[in-house]
Amino acid sequence: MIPVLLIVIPLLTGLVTFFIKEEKSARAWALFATLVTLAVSIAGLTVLKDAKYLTHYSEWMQPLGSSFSVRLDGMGQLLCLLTAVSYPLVFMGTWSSTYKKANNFFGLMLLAQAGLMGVFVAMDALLFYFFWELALIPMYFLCSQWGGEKRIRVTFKFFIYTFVGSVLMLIGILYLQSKTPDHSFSIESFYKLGQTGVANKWIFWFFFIAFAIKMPVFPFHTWQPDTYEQAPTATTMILSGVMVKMGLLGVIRWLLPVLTSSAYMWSDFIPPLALIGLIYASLIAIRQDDIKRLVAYSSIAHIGMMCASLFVFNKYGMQGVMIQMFSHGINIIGLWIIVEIIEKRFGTRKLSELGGLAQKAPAMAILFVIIALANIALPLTNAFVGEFLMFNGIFQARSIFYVWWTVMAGMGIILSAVYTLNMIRKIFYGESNAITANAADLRWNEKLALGIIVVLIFWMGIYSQSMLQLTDGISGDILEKIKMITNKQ
Amino acid sequence: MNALILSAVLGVVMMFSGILLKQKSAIRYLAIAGLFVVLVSNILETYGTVFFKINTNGLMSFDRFALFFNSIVLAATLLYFILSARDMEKIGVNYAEYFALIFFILCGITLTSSFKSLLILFLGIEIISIPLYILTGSDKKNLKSNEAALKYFLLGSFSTGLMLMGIALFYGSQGTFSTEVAAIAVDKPSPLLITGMMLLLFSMSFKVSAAPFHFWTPDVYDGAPTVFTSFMATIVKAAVFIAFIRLFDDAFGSVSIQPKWQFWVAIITAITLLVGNITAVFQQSVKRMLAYSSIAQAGFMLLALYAMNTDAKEGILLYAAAYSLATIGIFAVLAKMTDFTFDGFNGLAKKEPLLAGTLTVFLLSLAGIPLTAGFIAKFYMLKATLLHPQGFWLAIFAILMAVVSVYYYFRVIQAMYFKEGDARTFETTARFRWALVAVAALVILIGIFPNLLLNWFYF
Amino acid sequence: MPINYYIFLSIALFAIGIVGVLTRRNAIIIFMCIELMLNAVNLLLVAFSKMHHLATLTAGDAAINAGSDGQLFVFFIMVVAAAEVSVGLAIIVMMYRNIHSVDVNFLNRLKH
Amino acid sequence: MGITQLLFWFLSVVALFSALMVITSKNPVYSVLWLIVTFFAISGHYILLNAQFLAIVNIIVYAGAIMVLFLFVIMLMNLNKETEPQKNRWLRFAGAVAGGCLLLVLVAALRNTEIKQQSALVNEGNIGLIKNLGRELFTNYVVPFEISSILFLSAMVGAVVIGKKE
Amino acid sequence: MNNVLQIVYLIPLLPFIGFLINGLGRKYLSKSIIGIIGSGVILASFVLSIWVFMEVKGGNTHVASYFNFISVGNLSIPFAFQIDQLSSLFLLIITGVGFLIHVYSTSYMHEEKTEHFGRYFSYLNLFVFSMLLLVMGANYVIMFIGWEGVGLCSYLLIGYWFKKNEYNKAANKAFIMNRIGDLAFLIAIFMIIAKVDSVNFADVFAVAEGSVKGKSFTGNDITIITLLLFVGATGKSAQIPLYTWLPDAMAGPTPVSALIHAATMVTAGIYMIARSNILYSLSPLTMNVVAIVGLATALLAATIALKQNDIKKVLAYSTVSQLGFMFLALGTGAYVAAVFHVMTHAFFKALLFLGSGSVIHAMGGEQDIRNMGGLSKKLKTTYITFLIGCIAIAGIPPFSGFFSKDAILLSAFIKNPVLYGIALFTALLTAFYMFRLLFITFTGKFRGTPEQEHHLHESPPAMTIPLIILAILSIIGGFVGIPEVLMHGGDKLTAFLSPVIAAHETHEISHTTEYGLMALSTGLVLAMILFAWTKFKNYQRSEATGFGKVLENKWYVDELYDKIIVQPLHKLGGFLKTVIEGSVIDGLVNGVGKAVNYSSRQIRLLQSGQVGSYVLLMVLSMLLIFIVQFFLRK
Repeated sequence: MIPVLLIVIPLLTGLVTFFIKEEKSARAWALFATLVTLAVSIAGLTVLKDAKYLTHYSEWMQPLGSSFSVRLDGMGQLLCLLTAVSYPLVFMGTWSSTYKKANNFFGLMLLAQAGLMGVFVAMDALLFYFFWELALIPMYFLCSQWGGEKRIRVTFKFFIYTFVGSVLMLIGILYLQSKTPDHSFSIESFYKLGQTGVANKWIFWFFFIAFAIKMPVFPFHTWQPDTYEQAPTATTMILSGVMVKMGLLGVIRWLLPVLTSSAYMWSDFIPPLALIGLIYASLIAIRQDDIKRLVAYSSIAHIGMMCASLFVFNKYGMQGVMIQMFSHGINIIGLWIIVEIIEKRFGTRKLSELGGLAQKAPAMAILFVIIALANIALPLTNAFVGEFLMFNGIFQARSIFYVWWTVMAGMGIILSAVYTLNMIRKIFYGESNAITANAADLRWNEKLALGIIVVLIFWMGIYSQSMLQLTDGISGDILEKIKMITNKQ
Repeated sequence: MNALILSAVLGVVMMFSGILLKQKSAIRYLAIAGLFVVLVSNILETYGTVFFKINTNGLMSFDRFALFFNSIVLAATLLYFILSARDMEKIGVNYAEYFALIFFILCGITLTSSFKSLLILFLGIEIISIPLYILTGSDKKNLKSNEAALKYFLLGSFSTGLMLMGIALFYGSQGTFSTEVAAIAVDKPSPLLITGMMLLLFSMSFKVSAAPFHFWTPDVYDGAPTVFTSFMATIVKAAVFIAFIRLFDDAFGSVSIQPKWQFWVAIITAITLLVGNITAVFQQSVKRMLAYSSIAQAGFMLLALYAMNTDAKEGILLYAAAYSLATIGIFAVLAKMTDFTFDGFNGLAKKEPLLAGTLTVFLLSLAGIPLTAGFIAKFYMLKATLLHPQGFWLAIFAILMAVVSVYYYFRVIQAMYFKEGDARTFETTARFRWALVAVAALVILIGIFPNLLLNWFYF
Repeated sequence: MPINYYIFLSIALFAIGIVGVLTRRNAIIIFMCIELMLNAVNLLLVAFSKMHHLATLTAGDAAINAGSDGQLFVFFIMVVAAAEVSVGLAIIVMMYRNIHSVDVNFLNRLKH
Repeated sequence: MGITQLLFWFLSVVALFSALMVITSKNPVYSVLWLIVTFFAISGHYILLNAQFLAIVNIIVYAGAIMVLFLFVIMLMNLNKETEPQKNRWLRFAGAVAGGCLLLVLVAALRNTEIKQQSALVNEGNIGLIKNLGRELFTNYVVPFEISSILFLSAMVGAVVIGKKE
Repeated sequence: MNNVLQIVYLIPLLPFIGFLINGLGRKYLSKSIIGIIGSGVILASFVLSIWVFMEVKGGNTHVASYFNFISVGNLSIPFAFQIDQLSSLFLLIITGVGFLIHVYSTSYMHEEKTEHFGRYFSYLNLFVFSMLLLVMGANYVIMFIGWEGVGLCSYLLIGYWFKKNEYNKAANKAFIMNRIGDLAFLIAIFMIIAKVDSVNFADVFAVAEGSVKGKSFTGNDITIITLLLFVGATGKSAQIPLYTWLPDAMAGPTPVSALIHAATMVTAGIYMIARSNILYSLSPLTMNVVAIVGLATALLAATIALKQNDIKKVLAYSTVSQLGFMFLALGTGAYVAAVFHVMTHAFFKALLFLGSGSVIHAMGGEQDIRNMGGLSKKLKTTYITFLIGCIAIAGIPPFSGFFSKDAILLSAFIKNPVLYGIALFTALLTAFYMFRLLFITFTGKFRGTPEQEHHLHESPPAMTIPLIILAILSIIGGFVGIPEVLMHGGDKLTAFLSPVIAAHETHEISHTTEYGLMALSTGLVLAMILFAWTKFKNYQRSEATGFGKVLENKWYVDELYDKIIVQPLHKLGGFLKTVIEGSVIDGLVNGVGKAVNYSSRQIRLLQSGQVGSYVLLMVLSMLLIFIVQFFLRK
């Protein structure tokens, strides 16, 4: 019931939104809808956490061997909560930015939310694929309609890029389905699949590339900075805060337990790739002058860390990724909100043109510094827990190269400090200049959104158990399966 | 049999309606009503009510497959009439005759969907082709139309020659025109038979516009009046496909001979997908782009021929339905456009949001985006191909080409929504708009609940 | 008569027809060459029908009409050919009315 | 070498030669005439194969009706040697080579089929007689026969649509 | 409330509350209230610390565990505080000295705008809070939290005047260099986790002592762990190679420098190693490394300090050098001596910094000693206290510095006379540059501008009283650790810390040698002071030349780092951004699209529009297929 609601509410409200011509009311309606969704998802965490509320199965496309089966496991809970939380934050944070044809904008945003929710709860491969695309299509329209001046080309590249990945995944799904004994797409029968077969070794890549493009992991990332730069910031927030988690979830739920032995086979190869990406992205971020691109590359770096620690197959890495998925989502949305404010107020995103904001807008400065420092995993902030666990996981990896991986990850952490501090310095410190001379401080809605984010940051940073316990079971099961299979070999 | 005879009769009726009825609308309603009757009669036949008990001596068999296909085609034609019949008035004075010809074509389609003898196949193909030559050339003042007609005629009759030679050789080795598998369960097929089979393969490939026999398609589709292009590209093509599959399933389905043609079908499929998709990328006219895209779609349908299993047969019906719906819709909109180039669509979304919206749905369906009928169709094709032991790489190639197709379909969407411009259209009636919305809804409905169709199919 | 002779003869005629289609530019001639191809097929069909007739007779089967279907097929081909000719020539004439030529090389408005 | 063989070889040579003349002769009118000769030769073959009905029909329909129609059209457009367009010789050469190769390939492919020792029954066997064909046509093949009427109808309508002045 | 140890969490909590109040209320509170709150909370926790100290002295230590900070699988990291001799001692130092510095700041920062004043005090409180976390943490992770926390606070305080870009750069430098150290610390923690599945001090040391079944360290593990921890320490405590941030940290307000240098941050490394002395004692290699690095740092810093002209820079380098001494002590196994020196150093270095602050305050922000001179007349109290500080740091009995430094020298001597020699030499340099500073600043005639001259004035009591208190402390502070030879049962400190710091075996040396060493060092130091007096009693400005210049430019170490690390990375980043990202990867991606477009344009041409060519192509492909079919396949 809960998962169905999580999908249906945004879907229907989104469709309704298209017909609300008046901008104010459309925006209000959208915010209201997201708040309802949030309430539902919280209910699923608290009062209605009984299994019978969290699962739903109904017949659908039997001839194809597919069914509408959705379930909220720990990871699903976590990510649905992230989605549900981030949407109101985004709407609040960008409350003051106006769009032409606002109703379409918010409608598409809500449709995308429905898609995301679906991806996070789908327990049927085909259903998963459907929602995967359903989340993508609205993003395409959002970015190419309301984006920057280069939007059409950039968005199209993004779309094609992601589409290539997803069709490859479709082939993979079909192949596996044809191998399942009962020719079904249900996750159970996928989990029952035999691990032998040379093809699996390659099918693995069909899935991984799809997910890697989504995350994105070096070297499949080139769509991402352009898209983040060109897309309307509200969309960028969802893209970077929530959408990238689709890839991670895909790996955790649809790749590791299904093609375990292949994943194990490649597990010496993918972490270095991801970690190279981490350092690569960080170095580029250091040289960025455009805030949006800088944040984009920092996001690539963080994702690289997560992706790497997915393939170390120990609980530290897995749990670290779980909690980091949430933390990264919250933090980066916070960063984007402020970036959006800066761009709107001063009409520039160039670090070189900004400076000295701290005098004029202390509140903004403080909140930004907190969020940015959380983003580089300072203790007692949410990201610290995640990075600590992931880093630990990488260090404890079974591979013989674990020392090198650790060193690379470490370099990444230092570099992240470098570019983040530089960004803070160039935006907020120093003498204020012509552009920033008469800067106004945050508005109440922005303060509210950022305040909530900061509270979340510290809450998770100090009492991380609340999240870790949520995903403890699921990551335990997955690792159990992996261990079982890899030990057999 | 119902559909065959009734459509023939209706053809004659329409012929004379031109003389009897003066207003065009009357003719149109007559045609639509008649077609509806045909459709109903065919559905009745599906459930066992045959009006005309005629012994065809095994030349034809109206089996479930055939009847379902007929229903789909007739339904598609009905939608086609509702959407585009009005546009035929623009072409020429012989309004009634066009309907007559279309009914004759339907009559031929019922033959190609149910033949058991090469003779019927031949007649069917010809009954389809000859009226098409005429419809292609029906815009007599328009040189493009003439040119298209002549090209189509010459190349078409050339391929007919090939087909006849194939049939002759087949007859020589088999001593019969019947396409019963039992007839040729030979362990060692003779060169005579192989040659005949190859010639049949070529001529059928020509008819379904599969590379390298596709050259007529772009020119003809481009030159023909848009309404008739729509008909040609959807219903007729689907019909020929069914004939293609029936032929090679019945006549050449035996294990001893299947590998010989499957190899070539695989290659032809690959080339078709490549040529169709790649060439469409650079087109400037949407109409011509659609012609190439129809080649590309044919490539996808050929996958069914390659796989040739239950999924494939269900899939081809689904594909025929999905593809026809979307393409009819697109051409219906296209016929309302004054300018067929991509730039002609700039900013259509602002002026005609409804047209743009429905057009988007159709394009998404053709591109095979999930939750549209097109996705389910492509999905079936890929599924069938993957079930084939060697199908893996062909499937991957197909899917990558599908990505390319996204490129040119989305060019239209971009033009409509994201480019500034003033797209001009002819005025559209409310009925037309509602019909368009209905078709779009149907496309999405099939996409979300394919069971509506699939539950019928069981072979 | 050995059947091979007939096969080769009609294939030869068929090939000649194809060559004609390839080498001429006059639409009418091309069309005639296609007719030639059809006739080659007819000849082959008749020969085959007689061959099968002979085969059944030698097999001792009294089926008197064995192989007649081939000749009927020829009959149908002629029917179709006649129809095609009527339409084809109509189209060619229409073309001629518009561009005053039957040269297929003038058909080059539609390309690429 | 009986009379049958002689006739066979003679007719074959005539057919091939006249066919070649069809595609080589510059003047379209000659082509038509040569084609008629070819048809006559083929009709001869029919007679040789004792397919009298087809022989007659061939002469009446093809040589009689169709070719006259052709001739009529050509005369109408008054096409002649001068107006006859010529492909440039390389294309012609390419076409000829392609066709020739096709011929060679097919011959090579069909050189030894399993039925090559079989032979066609010449100047006897009466399936080719009108009596038999007629019975066949109106019993077993009545459906296609009726269907072909639809074909004719559509051709007729078509001719009207195309030909009628507006 | 029967036992203060039950409410030990208040000690860090109070400063944190102060931080929140000052941070959030900085716009609304008045300066005086801010000052009172800021200092008050520290005072409160100081009182508590004394209370706690008493309890601990009474012999009952305590580990208070509150909730699970992180727990994954079989690793669970509690959020726990550990109160024992070592931590309680540090609590005293931190809160005590910290309190004085707060009081001092109330008047030193008085010109600041209110909200910045509030910001300043909130930072200070946060600083103390993190330092308290660091020393109270019952496991390495909690310690790490404080560890990074002080790094953050130093970043914030150094960049306090955020309008000056070089200050912000210095702040970044401090943070990043600390991060490098922290990284090593982190990896050490991971290694411990890998071996012990726990990060609690108790468990780790238990395993190290081999008193736990199934779990044990190999010699290598210990060495690697300890080395990594030491790298962490070099970051925080400004040792080679990560020391260059500390002098730049002078950018912050002077009291902050005092806080960083004397009471808090830099002593973290010492504390951490002293805390894990059990591990270190097991790895001789590491010990040697620590000793050598420490000594080298001490010497290097001392040499640099000789030629510095910024009053705070001199003090900064002296700090680095003194820290070097402490590490030498640690390296030679004299943990107690190190802790002892931390304590005494806290007193006199705080004194010196605050003194210099008073001077700068008087000079109206002037920091270059070449523009000072003869201040002794105007700034009596400052002069005297500063003098006391110099004597203390120079190590003249019976001032506190003497005892602690003597203990270090002694342990160095026991370890290896060469070490002792160098250490002694460094000590002499210390005496020299400190008194150079003293004389140039306070003696001779004034070299500044006239208006500076008449602006000169003694600082208000809020500044002088802390000076006086600290002066007294640096005089008497040494007596808690008088060596046995001078007073029987003197060395209270060793006895006190014995539960935490296992007494390492010292092969006793004869009292005569001990006396001899003391006498020697004292004598030489006095000589040095005289030399400095003759050299600088009336100083004329002069440009440094030759080797002097090298020293003045700090051996060009910063430039070196810039060349071999910063620049290459920067260039690499640029290369990746432009070439790899722009051309290679993205070029590849776009290349696919271009290729499709191009082939589209080419294939299109097949569609020539000529019927003839269509037929030809069809026939040719048929021909091809037939040939392949009949003559090539199967």
